[in-house]
Amino acid sequence: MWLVIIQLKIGIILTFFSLLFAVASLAERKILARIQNRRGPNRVGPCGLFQPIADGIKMLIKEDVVPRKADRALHFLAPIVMVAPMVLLFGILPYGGGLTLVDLEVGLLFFFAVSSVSELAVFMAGWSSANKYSVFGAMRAIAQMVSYEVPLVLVAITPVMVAGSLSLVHMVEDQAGYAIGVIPNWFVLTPWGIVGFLLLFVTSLAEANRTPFDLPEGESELVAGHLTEYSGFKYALFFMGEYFGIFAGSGLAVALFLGGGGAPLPLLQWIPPYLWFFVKLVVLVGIVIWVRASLPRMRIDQLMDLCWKGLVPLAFVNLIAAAIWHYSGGGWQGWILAGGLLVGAYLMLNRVVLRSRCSWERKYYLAKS
Amino acid sequence: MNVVLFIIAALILVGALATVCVRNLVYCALSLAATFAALGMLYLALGAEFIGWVQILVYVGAVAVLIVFVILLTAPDRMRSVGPLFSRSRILGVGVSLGVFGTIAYAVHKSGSLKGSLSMPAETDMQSIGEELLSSYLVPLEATGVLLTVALIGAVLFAREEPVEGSEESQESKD
Amino acid sequence: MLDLETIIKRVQEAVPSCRIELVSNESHSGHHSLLVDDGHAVEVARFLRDAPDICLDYASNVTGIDWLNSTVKEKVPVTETVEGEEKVNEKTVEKTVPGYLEVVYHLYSMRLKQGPVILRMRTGNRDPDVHLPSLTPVYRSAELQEREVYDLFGIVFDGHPDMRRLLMWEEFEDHPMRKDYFPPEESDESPIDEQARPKQ
Amino acid sequence: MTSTEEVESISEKSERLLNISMGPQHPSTHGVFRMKAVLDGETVVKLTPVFGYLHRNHEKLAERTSYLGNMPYTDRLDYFCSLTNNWAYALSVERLAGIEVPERAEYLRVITAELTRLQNHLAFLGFLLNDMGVWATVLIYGFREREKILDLFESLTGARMMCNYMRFGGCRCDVPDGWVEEAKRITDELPGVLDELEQLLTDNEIVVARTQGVGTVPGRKAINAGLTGPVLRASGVNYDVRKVDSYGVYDRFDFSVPLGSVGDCYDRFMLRLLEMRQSLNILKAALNELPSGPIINPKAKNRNLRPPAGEAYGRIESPKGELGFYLVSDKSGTPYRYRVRPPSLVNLTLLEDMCVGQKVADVVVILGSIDIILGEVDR
Repeated sequence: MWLVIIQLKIGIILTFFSLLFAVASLAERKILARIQNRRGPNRVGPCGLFQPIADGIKMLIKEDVVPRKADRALHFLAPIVMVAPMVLLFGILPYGGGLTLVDLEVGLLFFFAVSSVSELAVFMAGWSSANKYSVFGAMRAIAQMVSYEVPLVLVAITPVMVAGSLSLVHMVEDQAGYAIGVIPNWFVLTPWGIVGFLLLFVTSLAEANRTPFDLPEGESELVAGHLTEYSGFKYALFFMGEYFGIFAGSGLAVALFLGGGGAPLPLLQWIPPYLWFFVKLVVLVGIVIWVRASLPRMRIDQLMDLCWKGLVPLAFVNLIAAAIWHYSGGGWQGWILAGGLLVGAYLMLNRVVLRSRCSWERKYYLAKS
Repeated sequence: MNVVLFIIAALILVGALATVCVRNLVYCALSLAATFAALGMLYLALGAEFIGWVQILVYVGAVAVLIVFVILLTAPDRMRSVGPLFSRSRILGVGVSLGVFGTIAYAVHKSGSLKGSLSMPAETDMQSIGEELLSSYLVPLEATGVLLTVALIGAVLFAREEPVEGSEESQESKD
Repeated sequence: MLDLETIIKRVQEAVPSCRIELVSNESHSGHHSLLVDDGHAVEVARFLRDAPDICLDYASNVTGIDWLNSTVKEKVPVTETVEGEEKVNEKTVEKTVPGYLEVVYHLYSMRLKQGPVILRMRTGNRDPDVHLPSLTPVYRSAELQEREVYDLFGIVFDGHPDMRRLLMWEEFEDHPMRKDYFPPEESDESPIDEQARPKQ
Repeated sequence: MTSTEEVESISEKSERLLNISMGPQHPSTHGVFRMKAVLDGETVVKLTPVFGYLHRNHEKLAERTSYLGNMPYTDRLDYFCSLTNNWAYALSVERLAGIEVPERAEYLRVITAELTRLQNHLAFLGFLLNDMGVWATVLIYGFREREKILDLFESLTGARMMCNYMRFGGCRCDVPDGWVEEAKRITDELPGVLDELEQLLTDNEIVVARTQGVGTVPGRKAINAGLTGPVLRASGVNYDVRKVDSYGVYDRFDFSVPLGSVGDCYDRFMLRLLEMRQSLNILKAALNELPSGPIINPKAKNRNLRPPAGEAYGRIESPKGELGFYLVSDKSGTPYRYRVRPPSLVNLTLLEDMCVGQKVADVVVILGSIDIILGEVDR
């Protein structure tokens, strides 16, 4: 019986995320198209709704090209190593309402341990392709992922410190309830929470290689980075792995800062928590797509500057701010102290990072003759 | 339970052997990562959840990735070596590892901890690990922190081989 | 803007040993040009660029022209004695003018907003590799255009920092913009075939 | 231009250098352009441009074709700006043969050339931002406006891109009914679009970070290297052939030449935005003042044109820079020598200087900011 329930839960979760992958790949193209003032896919099925199916069939029957000089074994293994850990991550997300699969005591640790394996997959893909662009992309990807893991972990530690546990379920429970009867107790509604949430969002964009941090596969410089030599189903697997990474990252943000499955208003508590969880997750995924349509790509040195000179110090300050908030009792003193600290740190870091940049103001002359 | 342990042990052994013997540098690094992962599994199988995941996070996620990165940076051409799968000095490698293994085995055997049955470790949770770290192991923890900071600063100093001012000057003179 | 005669005078003052002459152009454009001997072309160009009142700091266009050997019919006055009377008759004589290659530089002044002053250099003949001095050390803008002239006309520019073909591939042998160039037969192998062929 | 010293230092470090070939099938080389780059990590150590993948010996073709027959070939040079190519060629032939152009035709030439400049710069903005990785968002907004201008071209000349519109001594056909009103409507709408683009792009933090201080060219060097057009003016050199030569009827319009101060990619990008405003000024005046009269000089001979022997060089300010045609006539029906002075090719002279010391990602942005078209580079 226990096994059946577990199987059922796994089935539901996997189905949901696979469906979400299909929908998101369509939605991404549709949203991108709408933002770009065009129509997007609209040929297959009503309004192009069956496009993912057509894409899937295409990917499956496409020829699998492996370059002659490629390392076949690693070239084959890389997409699997990419997808497998991402699927594992779905296991510990606290959907709430009985859908939570496992409540690991060290859930957060599990999350980072497993997701860090995908770096090896990127390396395997890049190196085995025997293509300079691929190696280059892999190098960028690893440098970027290793660097951004530092602020990511630092930010994720903040709610751990406040909730006093590494378990994601415990963290969601800590955010339950409402202040003054209406405002949810989500961490994002505290000064350190909002900073932490934004930091987490930015760093998980970088971890998932999404715009504006999509340097490893920046198509204008590196053709497609580590994916250059991938086609057909292997490419689809990579694609899926990346989407799953976005879902898992968004899920983590929901669990850590957006109150997991908690309803935003007490009135809406009759809706099951997992639905809330998924709604929040989908909203975050939508924002990720929106960002992709509107921001240019950063350069590698700027990316590293942002990480080591901006995000890491800010994450440390955020840690201190959370401690101050925690010990000041979380009232208006907390807002002033923690908020003031964070704003001051932000302004100072902004100046330090800005210092190395060129001036913003430019003068242009209009010559009459 | 024993079957799982044996599978993990086999994984560790094969991974470790491959790490030493295989000639292709990248394969070595990846087998090392596999060994680390299997080691992590061993901890998990023994009930040490925290240490198991930390092992995977630190060794697979950081150390192995760093090794791989260094390989990418330093030897882009030598990575793809042609020739036999196993290196010519495999006998030496086997000899060295046998020597090391023998020494450790002798030390363990002599320490006497293998005698008698193994007592299952006490149930550890995060709470107690945290409390221990911040109470009885506070000094070692702080010392480790200082050590890591020093290492970080050292690494930064090494990386800043060329002074930044100089490169800016040379860029200006180029114009 | 200084007229060409003044410029010639100034150039001859500055670079005394150089030969420079005016080549007139009868078309409606009235673009007359200066023919410089190749021994002093670089000095002349440098003078034209640096003299403050001439200041031709910008070489707009660099190109070659291929002049084939031509027969020119000239009317030569011949004094003939016909029936005791001396009569000056005009007689047509066919004369062969040897062909040559020519490089033309259109120089402008960006600072003074003047121009163009057209500079020409000529080779003595139409041999496969004829040499002319490169003006790239004076005008960087000639770098790619001189390479193009070398590629298409076969004029080797001495002193050019990077004298390679620009548009045709390295293995190409002829110079297609010469007037006597004819494309090889279609049966000839294209470079792609050559590359595809396994190497012996 | 690599000195031996540099070569030595390169070979010393060659252990960690990476040779990569960008192009000719690279997604952002704007055609079949190729760059052989030597990288030290992410930094460019050496960069050699390779030309000629689109070479079709346009000049040789032209020397075997009649003067008029060449006009459609000029469309294919810079296939984004066929009308300015037409004009430059027509201008050279008119100088060579001494042909006068009626006033209305001059106005039509100005109008079509400025529309061409607008649509070229709109597309340029899109491509540049694409090179920075904006996934075509700006490109498609640029193309939306460009389509309107191409519609105008279509109704005027019958073709959207290969217009083949100008003739020696005038233009091929007169404007259809309502065309001027339509053009006025489009030029009245454009400032709003430009405001929007400016708002979104010029202050965007990543755009600023990616373009400021990247690929800087000082003015003196730009002059010496023969850079022209917006690339030159971004370096602060006041040189616009429209003002200097005032060919056509440009001296009748009140417009100014925007000048940058630093000469980096940001200035080049901003200059295009500012130039579009000036083009709109010209267009507005030209459309309002469009005189009536013939559109082609009735005395001008187009077919079987045999200009007197001699040579002529005519140049105009095309959207990419100074486009010149050098013609030598030997009194026959085909030009004896026909040469295109391509702004795209000459503007690439400094490519290596701009790129060395920058990151790989900057190479793409620098190339994008020069705005080349391979049809013109390789001819």
